[in-house]
Amino acid sequence: MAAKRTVDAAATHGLALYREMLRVRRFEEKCAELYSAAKIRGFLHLYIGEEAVAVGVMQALRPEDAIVATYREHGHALARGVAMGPLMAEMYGKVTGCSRGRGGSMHVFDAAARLVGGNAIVGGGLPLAVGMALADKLRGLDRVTACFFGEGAVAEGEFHESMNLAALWDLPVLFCCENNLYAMGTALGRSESEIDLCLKASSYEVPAWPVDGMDVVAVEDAARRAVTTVLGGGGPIFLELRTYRFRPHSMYDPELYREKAEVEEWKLRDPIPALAARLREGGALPDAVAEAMETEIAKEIEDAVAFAEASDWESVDELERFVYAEEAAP
Amino acid sequence: MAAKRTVDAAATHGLALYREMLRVRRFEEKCAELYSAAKIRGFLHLYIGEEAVAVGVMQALRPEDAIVATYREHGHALARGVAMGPLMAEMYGKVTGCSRGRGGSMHVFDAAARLVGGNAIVGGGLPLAVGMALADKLRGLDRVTACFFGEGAVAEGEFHESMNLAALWDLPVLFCCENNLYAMGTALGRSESEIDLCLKASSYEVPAWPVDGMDVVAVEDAARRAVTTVLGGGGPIFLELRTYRFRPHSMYDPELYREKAEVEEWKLRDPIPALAARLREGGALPDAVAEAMETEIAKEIEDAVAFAEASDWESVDELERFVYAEEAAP
Amino acid sequence: MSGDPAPMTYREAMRQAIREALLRDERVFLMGEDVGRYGGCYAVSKGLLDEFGPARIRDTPLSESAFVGAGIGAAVNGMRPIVEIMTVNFSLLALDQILNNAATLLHMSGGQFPVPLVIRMATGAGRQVAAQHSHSLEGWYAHIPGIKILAPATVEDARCMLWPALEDPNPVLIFEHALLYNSEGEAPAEGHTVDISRARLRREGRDVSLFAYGGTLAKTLQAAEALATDGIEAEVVDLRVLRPLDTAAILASVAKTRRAVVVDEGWRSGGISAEISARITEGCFYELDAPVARVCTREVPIPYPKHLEDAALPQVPAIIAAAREVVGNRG
Amino acid sequence: MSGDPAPMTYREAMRQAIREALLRDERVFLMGEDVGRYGGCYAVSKGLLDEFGPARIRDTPLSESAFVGAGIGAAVNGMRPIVEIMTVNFSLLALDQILNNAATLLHMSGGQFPVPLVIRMATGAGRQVAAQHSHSLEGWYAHIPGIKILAPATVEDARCMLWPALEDPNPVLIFEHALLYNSEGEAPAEGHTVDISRARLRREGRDVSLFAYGGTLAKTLQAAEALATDGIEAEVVDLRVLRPLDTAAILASVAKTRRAVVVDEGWRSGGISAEISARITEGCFYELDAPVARVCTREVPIPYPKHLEDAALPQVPAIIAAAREVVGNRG
Ligand SMILES: Cc1ncc(C[n+]2csc(CCOP(=O)(O)OP(=O)(O)O)c2C)c(N)n1
Ligand SMILES: Cc1ncc(C[n+]2csc(CCOP(=O)(O)OP(=O)(O)O)c2C)c(N)n1
Ligand SMILES: [Mg+2]
Ligand SMILES: [Mg+2]
Repeated sequence: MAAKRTVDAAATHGLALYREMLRVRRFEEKCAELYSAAKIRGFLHLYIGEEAVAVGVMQALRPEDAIVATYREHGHALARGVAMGPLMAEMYGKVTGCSRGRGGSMHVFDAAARLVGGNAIVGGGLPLAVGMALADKLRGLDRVTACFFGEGAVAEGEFHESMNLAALWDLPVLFCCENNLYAMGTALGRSESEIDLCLKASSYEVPAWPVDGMDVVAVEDAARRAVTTVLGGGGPIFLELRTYRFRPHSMYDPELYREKAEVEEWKLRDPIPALAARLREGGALPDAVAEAMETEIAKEIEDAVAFAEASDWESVDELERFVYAEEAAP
Repeated sequence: MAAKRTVDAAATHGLALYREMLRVRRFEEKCAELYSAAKIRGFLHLYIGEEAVAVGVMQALRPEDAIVATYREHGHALARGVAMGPLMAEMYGKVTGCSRGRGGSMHVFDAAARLVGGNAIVGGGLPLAVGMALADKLRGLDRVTACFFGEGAVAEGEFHESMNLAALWDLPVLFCCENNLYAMGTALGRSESEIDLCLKASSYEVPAWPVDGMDVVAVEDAARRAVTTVLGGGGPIFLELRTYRFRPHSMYDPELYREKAEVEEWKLRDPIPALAARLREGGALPDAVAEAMETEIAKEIEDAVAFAEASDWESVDELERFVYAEEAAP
Repeated sequence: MSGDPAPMTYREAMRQAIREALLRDERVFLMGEDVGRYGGCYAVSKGLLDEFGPARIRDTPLSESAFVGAGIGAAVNGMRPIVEIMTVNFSLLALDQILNNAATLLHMSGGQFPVPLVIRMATGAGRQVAAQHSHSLEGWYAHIPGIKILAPATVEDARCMLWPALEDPNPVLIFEHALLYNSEGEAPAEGHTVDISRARLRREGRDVSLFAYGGTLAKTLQAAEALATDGIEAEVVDLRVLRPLDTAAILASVAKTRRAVVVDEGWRSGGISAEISARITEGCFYELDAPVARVCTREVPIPYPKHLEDAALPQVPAIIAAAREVVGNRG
Repeated sequence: MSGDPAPMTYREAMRQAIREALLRDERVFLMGEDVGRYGGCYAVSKGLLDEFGPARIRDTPLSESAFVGAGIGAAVNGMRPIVEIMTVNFSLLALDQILNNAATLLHMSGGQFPVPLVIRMATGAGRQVAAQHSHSLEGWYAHIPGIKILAPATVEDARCMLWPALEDPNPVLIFEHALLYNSEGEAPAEGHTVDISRARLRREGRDVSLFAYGGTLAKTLQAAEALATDGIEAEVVDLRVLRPLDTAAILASVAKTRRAVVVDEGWRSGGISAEISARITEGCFYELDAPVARVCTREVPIPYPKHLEDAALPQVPAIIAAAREVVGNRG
């Protein structure tokens, strides 16, 4: 009985993981479409291929924990529980968007989800995350700040300074390095003299674990262990999440810097079909369930688009609102 | 006969090292005096205690090599061959100074010596040195750029970025980290989560050797080996030169952050008496020679002071000269 | 900390202001290079480590970008950090954090994330510390929307601006001219506050308005005294807050005197002196009897020798000359 | 590369300029993020890696401070680097190197170490890329003595400014407005040069002088056309070089028209628009028939949605309105 329940629980959880990744994938596929239709403008950086990372890590975080991310953060927002309507409205730039429409794709913020952005300066979120963790430590709050960044950010001075500060002060930061092997068109080996990123973390005495970022279960496991360690007061942990982006860097990228074959090979490790296969093997993902899920998600996306479409633009009169705060800070 | 000559050569070289260190020491003692007499103003950072580092490294450099240093660079300038008169005039701010008097203690430049400053932004010289080495490499010139910086600079992002760039591009940079254990009042252990600096260098795949920076012979040996490696195209080398400053950080420092006893203990390892003892042991430093040397150096300093005193101030009319270059760059 | 007004140095006033803030609000902490064991590079925080301990008087490594960014994060997450950057010269290393995060997070997030942060730094030349240590960039920082810029020139302001800056929900940068730390004055009784949104009239006059702040206020007051012996009554306005500028106070003074001189230790081109000139032109062009004059720092990296440094910086005789010239041009 | 004048895009003009420089002087190399394999984030350097190889078309890691500093060092040591910072938004990370090294080394060393370096970067808003990617800071950079600032607004300038910038022994920053890359125009025949110390009259007029540069030139010319249908003949001066400003050209135009409007995509307070206003006041106050007007970007982090971004930036109707207002105020 007990064993059965555990299996059920695992299956249920597996399904939930699958569902989350699928939501992110379908949402972004829709975004790409909407970009072509000029409903979404500016820069659009898709996370397609990397969903297991955000979805896996988020499992380990509690509502009181905080998240700092990059311009490639739709997956993080969705997996963290930002509702799809306000997220899509943000992509459109509508006032109902989670950043009031002002941020767009690169600046998704949500105070309720403790998502402190969407940061479009590579490396710019790292010191911020360190400071959030410092505040938690000073306030005696048992909370973690998860900071996502690409492997390209590792070359920036801010990475170095932030790792050192977090380690020196034993701060509860979970550094989540999304190593998708490229920073725009620059392969890791052309930007780092030492490409073993975990080794870099060690030079700050920060424990570092490489993780298969195409396996959502592995990511979740690692993140859970890491969060436990971090909450135990052991200071920061560095996770190298090995993944790959299937799409161009942004909508403008002609992808001159990598071979199609390389992309195709990585697609064989697509985290979504991979998990689907495992679930099916265990009988946890009958076709009917999978289809129902697709339908549900399609509906959710459709609703989100409808919500965004129906929403208002922020009034031009409000342009200067929030340059400065209107009231005392909480 | 051959053995005797070698011993002689070694003794002669030992004496030269001793003499160089003594010149730096006496010069700076004079500077401290002149600071009290308000002849020298602004910030004055003395190198006293660390002389073996600059003197030792300079032995390994050839005239075509270049040097980038910090605001604590009198020793580097002297050991590199900057004449004491223009150096002292620079301390005074006279137009005959090696930087025309404009730089003062922190900004000693000398094109002939290929000394590209005195840089007073901690870490600010590192990218510069990388670029100088890049130019040498691109021009096919077999030259080294030696870059001196304190262990405090290791925490700066520019250290990280510069190490990576130099290593990634196999540039001929000799990174000379003067680890005197303090950055102003901040002990290494309070600024670095990992205090083994060589380990940090390794995370860029840069070979790193700790060196006893109180032993000028050890420094020279290490620097010679390092320069040979660097010139062989092996990319940069990182030397951690373990040393100590006997004086306050600058003339303003009340030294609240370290125990007198610690300073006294390090003074027992003063590189100058240490070398003197070794030379005396081998009979290479009879009292008469030592005294003659002191007299000579005193005379050199006296002449330098007289030169500085007799020199003119730059005309105020020239204030705006060299904001922009007057002629095409060479 | 005493309840009575008391004579003290600017340094002491700043220290008392920090101490008061630490006592009043447990969310406040001080963080920066050598603020603790060393006692602060200008001895402002001397003694505070012993009183408040290393968690609240926090020495940082040499990592300007990270610890300023950490101040931003801590402010976002419920604390009230006072970040000290030793001097403005090193603040360039943290400028990305200041502009792209501190100044931007609130607006870009649609009002969700205020950044109640104070950043203090020493500024200014005059101590023969040469080109890389003599910048006066506070007026330049005032270009950035989303931050506020204060420049206390008096002991009173040094003592009284910090608390309202901490109460302000926005990032506030306080620039302390390094030559002022030893200056003496009367600090008001405890509990006294100053309005950090207003300029302050330091001397009334009718013939010409002299605008100054921070390091140039004392020189400007001296110039005004000298002008008075000549029968020229100069009004001296201490700008105090460089962003947002107190345009009303500036225009009110010029409307009265019809003449203006701006005194600024920043470089001339594109300095805050230009903005003040432009605002005066825009606000009371038809009342002006003469073009607005500027006395600024010469456009050079500041050289080490005293005579050259003096020649580079705005000095009393130049202020007097500019005022005379402006006044001479009577319609 | 052809010897004849030819129609091309601004992007192509810039690429040809870089290519020409690489061919003419073996000391020249291009370095920056994704200039090589990616082809440049605005495709400016596409194809150059194949032609010149990775030593001269040098991809860098994401390390703005180090590779800009490396450009400075390489310039000091005999090379002629062209450093590309993807966009001005990331240049803040390199500002310490630009101000404390590039702009300062020559003066501080008493004339010993010139820094013959060119730094190129894209600038400006208008593409809905929001607060952190929409800065226009070229006017702000113009505050710094020791550097020169160019802002090519035309295909001709994009094609012809780089070579003289490389020949200049000083650090020259070239700001390319991102919206211009697709613009088309006629590039002159090879060998043609432009004077990088002078502003350029783009339209003659007698009633009002409109000053613009880079991203605002086209809008300002449009506004001038519209004004002409109203009988107002606006003169349009393309500043082109923001430091050192061509004050003579500015004053000459205003002396003629007696009225001026500055159009600048930078934020208003403390922008280069203020400096131009102040110089006009200082240089021809008594010739002015109306206060100098400014049309600038609203003082906000630029928001993502088009209607808000448009509202934040200087637009043709605002330029027309400002010019009308200034002209309306006839003595
Ligand atoms: C400081 C800075 N420099 C350059 C850029 C332009 N840029 C945006 S994303 C990017 C690549 C970042 O790569 P990585 O950190 O690996 O993240 P990924 O896009 O692969 O998720 C670059 C160069 C930037 N946004 N910020
Ligand atoms: C970027 C920067 N931050 C702060 C300072 C102020 N400062 C000058 S020297 C110094 C300590 C540097 O220590 P270290 O690098 O170990 O060199 P040392 O003085 O021990 O030779 C500090 C904090 C500075 N000059 N530059
Ligand atoms: Mg990447
Ligand atoms: Mg040290």
